[in-house]
Amino acid sequence: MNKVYADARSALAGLLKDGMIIMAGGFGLCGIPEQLILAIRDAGVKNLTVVSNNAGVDGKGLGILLDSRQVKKMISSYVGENKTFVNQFLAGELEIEFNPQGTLAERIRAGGAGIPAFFTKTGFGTQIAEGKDVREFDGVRYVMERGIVADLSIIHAYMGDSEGNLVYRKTARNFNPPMATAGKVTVAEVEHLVKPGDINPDHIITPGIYVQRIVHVSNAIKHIEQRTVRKREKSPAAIGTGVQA
Amino acid sequence: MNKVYADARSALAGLLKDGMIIMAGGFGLCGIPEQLILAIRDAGVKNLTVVSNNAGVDGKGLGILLDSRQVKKMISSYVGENKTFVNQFLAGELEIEFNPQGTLAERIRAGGAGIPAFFTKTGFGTQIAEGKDVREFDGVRYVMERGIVADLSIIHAYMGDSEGNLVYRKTARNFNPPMATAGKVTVAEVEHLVKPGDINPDHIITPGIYVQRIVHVSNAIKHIEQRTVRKREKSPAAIGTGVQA
Amino acid sequence: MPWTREQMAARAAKELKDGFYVNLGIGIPTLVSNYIPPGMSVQLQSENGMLGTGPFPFEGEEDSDLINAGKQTVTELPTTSYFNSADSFAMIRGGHIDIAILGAMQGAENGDIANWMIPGKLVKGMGGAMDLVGGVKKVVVVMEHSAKGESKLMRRCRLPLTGAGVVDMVITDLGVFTLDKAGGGLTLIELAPDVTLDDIKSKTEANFKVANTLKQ
Amino acid sequence: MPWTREQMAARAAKELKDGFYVNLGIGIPTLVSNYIPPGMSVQLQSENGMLGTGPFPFEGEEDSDLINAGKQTVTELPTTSYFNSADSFAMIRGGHIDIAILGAMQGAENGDIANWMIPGKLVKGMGGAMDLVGGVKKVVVVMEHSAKGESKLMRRCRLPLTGAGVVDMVITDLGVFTLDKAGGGLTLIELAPDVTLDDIKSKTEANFKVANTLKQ
Repeated sequence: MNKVYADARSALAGLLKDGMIIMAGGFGLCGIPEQLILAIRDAGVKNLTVVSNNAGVDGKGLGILLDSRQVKKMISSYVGENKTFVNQFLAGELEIEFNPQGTLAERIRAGGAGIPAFFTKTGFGTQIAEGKDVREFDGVRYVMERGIVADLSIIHAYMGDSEGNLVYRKTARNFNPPMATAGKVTVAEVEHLVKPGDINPDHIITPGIYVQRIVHVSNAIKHIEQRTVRKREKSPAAIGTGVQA
Repeated sequence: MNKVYADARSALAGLLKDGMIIMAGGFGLCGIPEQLILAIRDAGVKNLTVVSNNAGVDGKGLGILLDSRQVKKMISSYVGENKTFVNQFLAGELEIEFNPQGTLAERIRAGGAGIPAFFTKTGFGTQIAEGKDVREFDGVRYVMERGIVADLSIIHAYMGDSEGNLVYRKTARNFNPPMATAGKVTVAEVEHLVKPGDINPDHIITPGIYVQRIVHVSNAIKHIEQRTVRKREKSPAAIGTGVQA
Repeated sequence: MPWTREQMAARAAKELKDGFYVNLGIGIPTLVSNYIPPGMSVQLQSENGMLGTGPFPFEGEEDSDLINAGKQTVTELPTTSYFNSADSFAMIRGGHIDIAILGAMQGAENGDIANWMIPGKLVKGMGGAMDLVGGVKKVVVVMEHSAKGESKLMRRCRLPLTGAGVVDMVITDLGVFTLDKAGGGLTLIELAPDVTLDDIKSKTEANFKVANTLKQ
Repeated sequence: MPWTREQMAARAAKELKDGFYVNLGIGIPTLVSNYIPPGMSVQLQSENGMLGTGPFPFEGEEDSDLINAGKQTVTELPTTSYFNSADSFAMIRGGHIDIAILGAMQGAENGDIANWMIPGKLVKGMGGAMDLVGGVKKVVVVMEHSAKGESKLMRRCRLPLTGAGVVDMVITDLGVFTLDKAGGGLTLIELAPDVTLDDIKSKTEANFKVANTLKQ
């Protein structure tokens, strides 16, 4: 049972078809499976529905598949950073279904967990709730949201073993673990590929059962969207208290 | 903001009252918060509803609170190991609400996650579904189950820091992390207490936000319920393939 | 000659495939792990929160933090991962486990299974059984064909159900049946050595078809 | 004299308490972290999966794997933990975050808030705002009192809502209002220096009561 593939192209071979639903991990450009996105561009499949919190930026992340006009519809919570997106959307070439970020994350988690629907307070009384069931529990009204399953999930992890067990690094974890559970097939790109037993089993975040194919990307592209820094001479008074403006 | 208490008794001080709902972590006798259970026994609160996968065995785990007749009702998936339980149940002194184990785990996770109800295939067409909403999604019928929240969750972890960040060891993890999220107040006993920063933040399973009080139990009691072993001379042929009978 | 418990387990093991993730119930199903062909990679899930469950520990190496769903001490493998109970049943309910092999008190021709309670007797609880039969891709029941002279493979279960319309295959000491949950009913596909079709017909309450390819 | 953005942030910081878990929106709310009193332990949650968000990194120490919900590079603290997006919003939706401080385009006397879209303009999406206002224990809105001469504190929001009946407090450059979500409406509890009650009345569309204990 070999899950390890030589490169992103072969890891996706036989899995891609026009009109499919693809989940892509990442938050902004952090923790995105960019080598797999590039391989999807090269494969040329079209009319994709892509479930991803964001839509990349021009020429980066999912922006690559927008540039190549392979995406028909995005299911996202925020797409503000992408000019190509704006142009295609205004031209009526691209559909968008906005989901509140937490609703999106939970819909994905539910899809992977065999839960077809759940209730959430999020969006009650807003246009997001229009056409959806509303139900009261213990005096509070909730909106029913549906689980989502994808034909394919593409995710990025920091390290994986050949069984498909994965760990993530810092906030590059984000949507990757729930999406790994919600793909009928899940392909993971990893920055470091190790052998089974090299990762402490108490530390594994995604058990190998969720990963059908894995590819080592030694050339992982990791962008920074908003480079915010502070000067060394400045007193680090705010350390321990949070983000410093 | 001090979360660290000197002993189990003081960690529970002011939190206990008759008739409350308590969630207790563990699976069988593995990963149970036994020092906290002993402190509840000593506090003498009565008519408790206890949410726990099992009910301990005689004199161990939740068996302690059954012996002392402090439990009015158990919400569990399997209670087969306990004679006191059987006797009290047959005498009508103890109520039991059986939940399928996965439904119980998901109800707890939902309670902690602000989800008042969700749908599951589990139990459809069985007596577990009686009186519950049934709904069809995409041609399959599901049962609606409710989230549960407890007045107090007591959990056991392998290591914790003074912020309440926790890690668990092997299968002693079980119900502890979801229960940590579903208690209005959560008290954790830990085998090792360390300072913030000593646990790699990528390895933390329960973030400190879920833990209001923490107590170091250097004398943690860890039982084995079914001691199954194999002889050294026997060829370890089944290694890699699973449990060997 | 009907199959022994070991032979039933060996027959069940033939349902495994390389790369499968498997949940084994207690009793005969536990024995299945002894019949996994060498070189086949199969990972066992324990629903208390472990994937890649290893054999029992050597004497003196038991770890109270390392048990399977039967509360027995087990060991870790290089492939092992741990997770919490909610995540474990998300894995089960989400259809990620390829096969569950479990025992039963009764099975029926409509795919129903009963294995958790007998009215009037003390009920211990269903544990994870209802979640497993409801969530796993393929459900294989392994049980004696009859108990106290009564067929355990019935038209309809008389005991309270564990799952309705969930079973894909039944392996008894007399033979093997497949079950089409979409309404196609039971089909006998295999007989134990020296068991005749008449034998099994006389001992089975459930209606069943006989496969053209019936093997012995 | 109306409050500056910094003064509004400082006023919002007074709502923090020792041990609080806090989510700060972008804009003025981000400034709040500069006014946390020394010695007070407050952990900032970033909804992309981090609790215990530290300050911006020193130049040259940026880490592409370590960003906040505004996609800005940040740093780790000894208290930091990471989790996935589903777990992050389970934390938010489950009511575990003590306070969210966020900006708004409009707020209303019934607790409604609008801050994610303007019909006719390109919509970028709501991100995590709907989840935050629906799930966090206390929701504090920090915004300018008026925009283009129009009150942003209204009888009813005219823009599409982010949340219905969710706001607990509104801090503007002119004063501070509490909001009783159970139907008790808005109450002015504090005025910025030199702002008079008549000033704020003339600039507010929403109905509000005035606290007996009105401070200036």
